[in-house]
Amino acid sequence: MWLVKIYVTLKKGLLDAQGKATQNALESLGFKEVEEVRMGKYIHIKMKGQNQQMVIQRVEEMGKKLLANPVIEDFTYEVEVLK
Amino acid sequence: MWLVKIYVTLKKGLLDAQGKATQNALESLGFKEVEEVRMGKYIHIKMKGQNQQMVIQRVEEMGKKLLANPVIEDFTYEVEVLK
Amino acid sequence: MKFGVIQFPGSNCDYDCFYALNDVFKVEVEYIWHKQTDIKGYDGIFLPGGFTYGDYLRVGAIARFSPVMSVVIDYAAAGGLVLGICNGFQILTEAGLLPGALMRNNSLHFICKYTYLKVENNQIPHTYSCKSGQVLKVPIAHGDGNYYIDEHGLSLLIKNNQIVLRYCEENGEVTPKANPNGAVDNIAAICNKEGNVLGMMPHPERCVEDCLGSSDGKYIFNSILNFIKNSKVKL
Amino acid sequence: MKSFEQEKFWKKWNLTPKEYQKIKEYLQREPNEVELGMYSVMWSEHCSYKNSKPLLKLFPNSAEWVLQGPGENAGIIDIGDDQIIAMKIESHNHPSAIEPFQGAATGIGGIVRDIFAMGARPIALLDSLRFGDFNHPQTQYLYKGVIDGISFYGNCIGVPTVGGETVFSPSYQENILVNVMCVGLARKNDILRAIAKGEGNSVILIGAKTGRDGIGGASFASTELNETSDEDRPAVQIGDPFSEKLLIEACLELRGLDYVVGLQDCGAAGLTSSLCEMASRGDSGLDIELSEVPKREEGMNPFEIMLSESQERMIVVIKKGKEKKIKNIFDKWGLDSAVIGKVTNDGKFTIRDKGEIIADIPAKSLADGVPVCHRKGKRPNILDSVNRLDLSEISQPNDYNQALLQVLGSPNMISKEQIYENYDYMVRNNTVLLPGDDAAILRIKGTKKAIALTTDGNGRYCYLDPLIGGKIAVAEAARNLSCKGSLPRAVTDCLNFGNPEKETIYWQLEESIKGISEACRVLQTPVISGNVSLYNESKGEAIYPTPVIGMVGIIEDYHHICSMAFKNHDDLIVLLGENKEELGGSEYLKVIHHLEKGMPPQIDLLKEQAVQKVCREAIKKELISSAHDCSEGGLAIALAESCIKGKKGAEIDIEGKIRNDALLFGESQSRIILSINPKNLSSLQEIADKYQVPLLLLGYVQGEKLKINRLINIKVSQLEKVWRGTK
Ligand SMILES: Nc1ncnc2c1ncn2[C@@H]1O[C@H](COP(=O)(O)OP(=O)(O)O)[C@@H](O)[C@H]1O
Ligand SMILES: [Mg+2]
Repeated sequence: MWLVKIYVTLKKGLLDAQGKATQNALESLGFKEVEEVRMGKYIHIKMKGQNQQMVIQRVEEMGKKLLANPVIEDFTYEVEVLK
Repeated sequence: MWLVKIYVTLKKGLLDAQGKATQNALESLGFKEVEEVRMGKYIHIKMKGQNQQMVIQRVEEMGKKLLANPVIEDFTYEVEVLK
Repeated sequence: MKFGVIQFPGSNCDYDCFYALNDVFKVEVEYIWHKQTDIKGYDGIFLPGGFTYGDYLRVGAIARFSPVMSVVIDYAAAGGLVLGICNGFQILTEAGLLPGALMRNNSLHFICKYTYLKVENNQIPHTYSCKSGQVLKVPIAHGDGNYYIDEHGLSLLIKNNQIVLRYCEENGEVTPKANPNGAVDNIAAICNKEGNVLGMMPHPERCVEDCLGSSDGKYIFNSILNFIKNSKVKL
Repeated sequence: MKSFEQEKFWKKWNLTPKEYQKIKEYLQREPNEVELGMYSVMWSEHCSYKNSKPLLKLFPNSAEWVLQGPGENAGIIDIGDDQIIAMKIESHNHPSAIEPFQGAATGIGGIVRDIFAMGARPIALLDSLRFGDFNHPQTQYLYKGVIDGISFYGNCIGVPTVGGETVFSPSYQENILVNVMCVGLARKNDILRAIAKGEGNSVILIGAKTGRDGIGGASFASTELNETSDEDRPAVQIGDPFSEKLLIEACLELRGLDYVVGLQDCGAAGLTSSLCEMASRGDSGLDIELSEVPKREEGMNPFEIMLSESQERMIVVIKKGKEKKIKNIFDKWGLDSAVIGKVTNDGKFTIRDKGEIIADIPAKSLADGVPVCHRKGKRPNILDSVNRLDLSEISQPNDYNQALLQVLGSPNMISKEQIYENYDYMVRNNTVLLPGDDAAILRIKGTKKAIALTTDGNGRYCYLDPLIGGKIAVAEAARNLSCKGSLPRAVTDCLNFGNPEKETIYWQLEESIKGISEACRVLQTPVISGNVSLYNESKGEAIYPTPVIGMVGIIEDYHHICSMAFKNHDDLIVLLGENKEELGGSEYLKVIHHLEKGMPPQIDLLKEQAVQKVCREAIKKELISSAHDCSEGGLAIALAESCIKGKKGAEIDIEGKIRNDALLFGESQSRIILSINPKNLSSLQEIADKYQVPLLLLGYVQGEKLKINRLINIKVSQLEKVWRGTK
């Protein structure tokens, strides 16, 4: 079994209104040291797969097909073995 | 400057309707090997801080105060140096 | 004349579209279940508003893979008339039938209110009976209506005359203040290059009777009906 | 030894010795832990009404048009043409205080299930909200969370949120109130009941899977909020509006099927409550097998399964042999359905785990057997000083323009557009009068009819005098409906109070209920459903006693409605009713003088009724252009609102027999401001004379300013800026 952590983030250059709002909220709570906040999705998947390469291939497919919208989002991931 | 990656996830045992819907969608797209999907938030923060320990302390505070609601969410994070 | 209104799990304006067509405009209309894969015999297909799959993951992302969508894609390719309203618009962009994407409103809030729309293109079936530059009073109700497209994409939209409606002031002026959600270039509706597929965030089906505060939605419906009546081409 | 152990048990479960004794009597033995837990939640105030039951009996709840009074998931009235309206209000105060977004969201989910459990399609939601001091950071967080939660859930399920109220007062700082009301529409024959009967019939659990969330929520809602409440946190549930939407559609397909016996939602106390109530209503028993319950998690124990408050679940009882048909309906909508047991005729609620009996309780004892507490109330002494208000000690403002802007711009008076714009208030194409007026109006398609809806309640009035406060809540709700042209028909009430075990709180509860009852009798609006939320206290401080009245009215022809906006220049502005020198409990006193003192305004229910009759008749005869009731903020605020809405000025000249501040800002009851074409005045006068209602000429719709007696002279555009909070 594999554990895949997928991060979906807004493409660079797109206004991240949610990140901006969170940054303002942090600032008004006194966290003045915060310089930038960006918000994205964290998708945590447990899946079967014969080997790491196959898993990666499948995750790439999932990302492109469904998990991220390439017009506005990028995705990255990490793969770990799970016993 | 520091880069902090924060992951906010629903507490175990709580209904994760988003994760469930995404899992069903993946399954009907043919990704039958997926056994579990959980959805969370990924927050990417750039901030100033004197040393790692201080940064960690502040991130803990932010998490508790604003970024996650401890009633229903857990959060974890990773801290890296940025030049 | 016969229309189809698709029912996805979580659609909630399906009923309102049906009502407008059936009760107000008195034309034949049927619901099309999302698992159906035969949509022949319709003069137009409506993708209604709502929260398909709860808007989970991303608006329109899951509904886009409903069995019915593969035939909607074929239907559109064959020149069939398609109108996606609100969530329907979001599904059409996810399905690649329309360019761009719909992001969270820049206020981060759901917004329900009347808006004014300027008709920028009256050369397509959906705005066929509108005057160019006409101002329509039509409500919006969405959390993700912030239309995004990159600069290159925008220049193509402009070049091909694909921007159909823009948010404007009551007097027709297109201003930043009239933009309710942050949409690029105040875009409220776009069509495909061929002009047979329209996606719009505002809800024309909610304003087809005077008692509801506006009946300007009639312009959209009448356009479609008149166009079909006059073109007599059956798909 | 043994008895010591048991004591620990019942204490842990918030049961009293007397209640524990009673349980042993019912069972003729000692209860086991699962049984004790079930009694504990079912006998909590939230589920059993043990403290409030004797008082609720005071409510009038029948009339020719009432088809279902209290006792089912919602009340029902007949609106003619073979159609009915179902309605109910419910509180979700405690969960919202702890997790505002999910608390409010699941509050919507719960009340909507109560409506479609009756076989009615939910057609409208209203939310009545109370928060702490507007400027407190905690308030901002809670307020945003609650509104986002309602918006998230209500919009997704496609039920328009068309009305409500929002009040800020330090009294609710630690105990916010989130009351939500739902209204449904059905044909008479479609009405379903929450009943289990017919030996051998099948019990089916439908909708979401059962998880560990929300265990003990009902008993949690029946205790005070205190420091240790943090440990109760898992009692909050997560809502899934998408599943709810599917559940609505699937359950509405059950209407008209002759093999459906009963339908019930799973609310507070989960399966325990829904099942034993269904059995109790049908004088039946149930035999339930827990291993058949679809679960979200592994290893849930029987106790957790029985008490889980997982959302978006319903129970349906059907005739034996029709299980497959039900399954097909739910499969179509992608929802789970599982046969979990059958109806018996021994009156016992029997629960098994893989065959082994783990609880065996007389169903009626659980549902209705709680020993009722008959308490005595006592008027709080502090009212002696609180009620004293010497107007000679209250200085009048030097600058009335400033005073008006200050009151108009205060958090309780400003436009609530920023709230209701978050709600889809139009979906389903029925909302003919949008939020922002005295009441929302929804047409009934296929007829000329419409219904008008409102919620009202003033905690400050009730604090100062709960009897009068209770009456005013009903009178004001009815007035809001009447001045839109609708005939008030029925009430659903939500009683938000502190700890009833305290004599003074009990007194507040009793007095309020008496006031509500009297007003409902006079105004002919029976109470057909409701909800009680007690223990709204923290650190020993109770909230203001806050009964909230939800009311529905009928309009025979939706063309005969009237909004509050001034429509035409040169229309006359007239007042129905009388201005009195009453400043006690007013918004003016609070905002300008920082006082919450005195007696609330007096109310004469017969005069109230007469005023409302005049208004309804005038609207029906199409005599008037606008109508707006005079309530919080008084005459000046009501005039300002009609000006702003109509984008027109007004010139007002009133003979001042009373203090200027009382004239402008006093909150005397039974007043409605009308604007009318001068040619219709004599007809209006006739109607007013017929009901002996004073009619006072105030002035004209004119110009671009609001001018009152040389006291007020402000541009409407400036009023609007302040009122919209955009200044
Ligand atoms: N304040 C009240 N006034 C009138 N009826 C009430 C009141 N409180 C509760 N009821 C009635 O008691 C019954 C049980 O209420 P409740 O437990 O809140 O309903 P549910 O089980 O559907 O959540 C309902 O029929 C309700 O209408
Ligand atoms: Mg119920």
